[in-house]
Amino acid sequence: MDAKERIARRVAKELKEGYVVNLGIGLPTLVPRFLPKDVHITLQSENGFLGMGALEGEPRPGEVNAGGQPCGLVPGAAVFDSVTSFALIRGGHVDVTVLGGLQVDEDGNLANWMVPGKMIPGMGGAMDLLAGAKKVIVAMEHCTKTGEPRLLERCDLPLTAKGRVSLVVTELAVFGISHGEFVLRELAPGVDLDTVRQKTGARFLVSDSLCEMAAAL
Amino acid sequence: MDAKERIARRVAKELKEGYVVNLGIGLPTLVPRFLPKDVHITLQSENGFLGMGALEGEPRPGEVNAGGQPCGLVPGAAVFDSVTSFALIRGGHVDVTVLGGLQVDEDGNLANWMVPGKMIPGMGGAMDLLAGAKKVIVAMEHCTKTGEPRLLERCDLPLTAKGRVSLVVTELAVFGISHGEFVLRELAPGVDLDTVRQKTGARFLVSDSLCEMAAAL
Amino acid sequence: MNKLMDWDEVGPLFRDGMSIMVGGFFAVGTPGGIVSLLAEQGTRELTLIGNDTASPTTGVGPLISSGQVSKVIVSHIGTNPVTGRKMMDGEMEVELVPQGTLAERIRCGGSGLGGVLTPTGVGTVVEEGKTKLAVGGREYLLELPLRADVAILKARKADRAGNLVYERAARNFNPVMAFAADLVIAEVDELVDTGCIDPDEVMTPAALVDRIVVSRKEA
Amino acid sequence: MNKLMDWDEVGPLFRDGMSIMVGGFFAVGTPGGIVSLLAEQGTRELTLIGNDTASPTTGVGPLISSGQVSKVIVSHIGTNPVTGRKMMDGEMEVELVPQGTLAERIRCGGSGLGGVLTPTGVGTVVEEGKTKLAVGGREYLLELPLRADVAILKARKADRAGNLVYERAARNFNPVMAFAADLVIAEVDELVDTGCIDPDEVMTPAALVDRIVVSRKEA
Repeated sequence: MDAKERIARRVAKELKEGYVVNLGIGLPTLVPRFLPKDVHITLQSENGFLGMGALEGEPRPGEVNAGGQPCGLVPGAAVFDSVTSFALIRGGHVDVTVLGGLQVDEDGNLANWMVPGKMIPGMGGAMDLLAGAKKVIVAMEHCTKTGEPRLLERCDLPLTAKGRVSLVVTELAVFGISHGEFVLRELAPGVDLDTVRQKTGARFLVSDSLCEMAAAL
Repeated sequence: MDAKERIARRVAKELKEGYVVNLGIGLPTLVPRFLPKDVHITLQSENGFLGMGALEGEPRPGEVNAGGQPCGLVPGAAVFDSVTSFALIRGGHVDVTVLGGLQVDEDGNLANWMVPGKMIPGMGGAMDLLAGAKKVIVAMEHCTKTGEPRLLERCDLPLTAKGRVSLVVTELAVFGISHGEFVLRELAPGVDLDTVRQKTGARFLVSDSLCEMAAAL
Repeated sequence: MNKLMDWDEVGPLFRDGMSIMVGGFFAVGTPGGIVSLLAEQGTRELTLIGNDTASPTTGVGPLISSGQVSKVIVSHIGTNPVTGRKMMDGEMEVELVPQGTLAERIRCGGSGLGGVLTPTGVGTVVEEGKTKLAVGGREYLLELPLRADVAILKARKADRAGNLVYERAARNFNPVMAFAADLVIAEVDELVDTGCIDPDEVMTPAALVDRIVVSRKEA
Repeated sequence: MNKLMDWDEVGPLFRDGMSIMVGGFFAVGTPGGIVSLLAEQGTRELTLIGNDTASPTTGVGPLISSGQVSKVIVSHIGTNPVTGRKMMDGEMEVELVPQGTLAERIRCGGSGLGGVLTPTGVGTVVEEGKTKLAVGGREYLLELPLRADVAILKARKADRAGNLVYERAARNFNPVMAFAADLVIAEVDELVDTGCIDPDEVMTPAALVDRIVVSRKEA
């Protein structure tokens, strides 16, 4: 199981029956394939619909996800304009959003939309999702490609939102965030506390109920 | 021709080909019947549609005007919710609104939504129409039932909006309003200037091009 | 997740003192069955939010006539003399809000916005107690969000998932209210299977609707 | 009032220096025919307002590649490296706006509102230079209206009156832009007679649409 799959499998366990969920581009889009069969969620796509499904057969006009890729619509889907899409997002009608991250800090701040002088893709809908979703989960690899920690005392990249992240899932561990502190809740199989300490750029509490990282399926 | 018909016939001349028009309850609803055959306007109804027409045949579910009376929808009509209805109204997408009035003053203020201690029907959509329509025409009888003037230096009833009225049509005369002054533009047939002076509670300028009050048809 | 209810499940969802948004414009688009049930079970001290108070016997009127309502937030009461009398007598509080402002306030409440700037009501009693801001040389009032404990909607058709379709001017305030309440209940004329409404024709997405009840056929 | 145009009438509606709202999300829902025409006739110094800049060869991308655009106001440029390069080189101004805020700003511009209070962007660079207000214990940014000289929309179907129907996620920013420009032009795949679209299914009312042009069939 590679890092991304481990993360996606763990995030899947956070999604409960009936949830409305918005998944960011990239890693988060892997999550639905690891949902138990008895858990039915509704995927919101910020380009304007609820009820995104897998593409079946030929692509149909206008049936694309927020990354511009062809997708399907499930029975019971509903289409709307961008104003309505973000009324849903900002208004707390999305139960969970799962987003990738560049950095997360102990105050629940997330940076994921630009690297000054290097990469400025724009925030798209991410700032609204962070501001409005009931629960924000960040799903990301624990360190950068060059081994720098992504969990920090203080993000140094420009923020996407302040204080909105409540759960961080990496291939090594699961952290909650509360009252300005990371709380280590789960360790991936075969990963020890020291490894996580070494790869994390902030101090963290260890939960009384620390356990092995759960995985769907 | 009674007072209301005279007023309605005169107002009809203000409505031009292609205009989107919202008519207040009462007298203003008489206006469309006096439109020339070659003038096509679209009636906006604030309860949620464009393209109101006369009732033909049996009433149909949901096809009612803003007064709750059954009406028809013309070919090309469009239905929407209250938010959209008032986006159209407030956003300047209604070319003309014709409203009844209790009092109008020389600053273009209109009072037509309550008489303290006596009648408080509420403003409904009137305040939005006044704020947003491109042109506001007040269509009302020149005096109250007890003979009090309705055109005043200063309204003493609570205002519906400030400085938004640009034309007042009564059974006696037509006044423009500009730069804080009433300007008499037309006199109804058989009505003299002294009569209008006597029944008007504000001084007014007389237009260089004062003429007989026009009437459609 | 079964959203479909029998009528005997509806009553227990309401408690004295609740704030209730009610769709409709002079009773057109008002869920008459739910209003009747509230009148029957006598739920009291309600705050009603909607366009108007219809007439003493239509729309939300019966709840006002029976004294079950302690406050209304509406744009118009002129068609219901009972509302006016109760307001004058101090038996019921009436907050009058311009219709477009009412729509925007509910929209803010349902879409996570902290308020909007509207020109409506500037220079009138509506501006009393409100923040006034100038933008681009024009004055605006800051109008604040409005939410309710429950929204009761009327739709022509629903699928079992809860997607709603309204008919003609019965749409009015229903779609925006679906965003702005903790519990959203739709009374519908017709129930169809999920998948039977084209996604482009849905007017209120299922995700906003918590419970559905099918209107009783008129005898 | 005939709103229907031939393609040779479209070009003269545009002038150098105009601000243009363009419907679409990564080119889905963008009026490709009008964009191509603008590229051909070389109208310059344009300000484009839309969700994104698609790719160098899709959506509004060709106008950026050809240097006809002096400013874009968008939520996302990551899929078009030319946009990023021109921004870095100072050849083109890029104003990045959160997607929901962009929708609300256009909505304000089209519906007579002076601004909205949104929580989006609080505590980020987005708040720079903006008024911050606290409502009910939460901080919001005051975001201001956005309008354009022209809006160019893409619809699946129009009637001759100008009522529009969009298909699936090609709807996106098109309906709100129809409110917010002095001139609104719709490029449509199919034209039907007035009266052939059910009033309940209209997504953009005809009153908002000034001109219609039918998409050229792909060869």
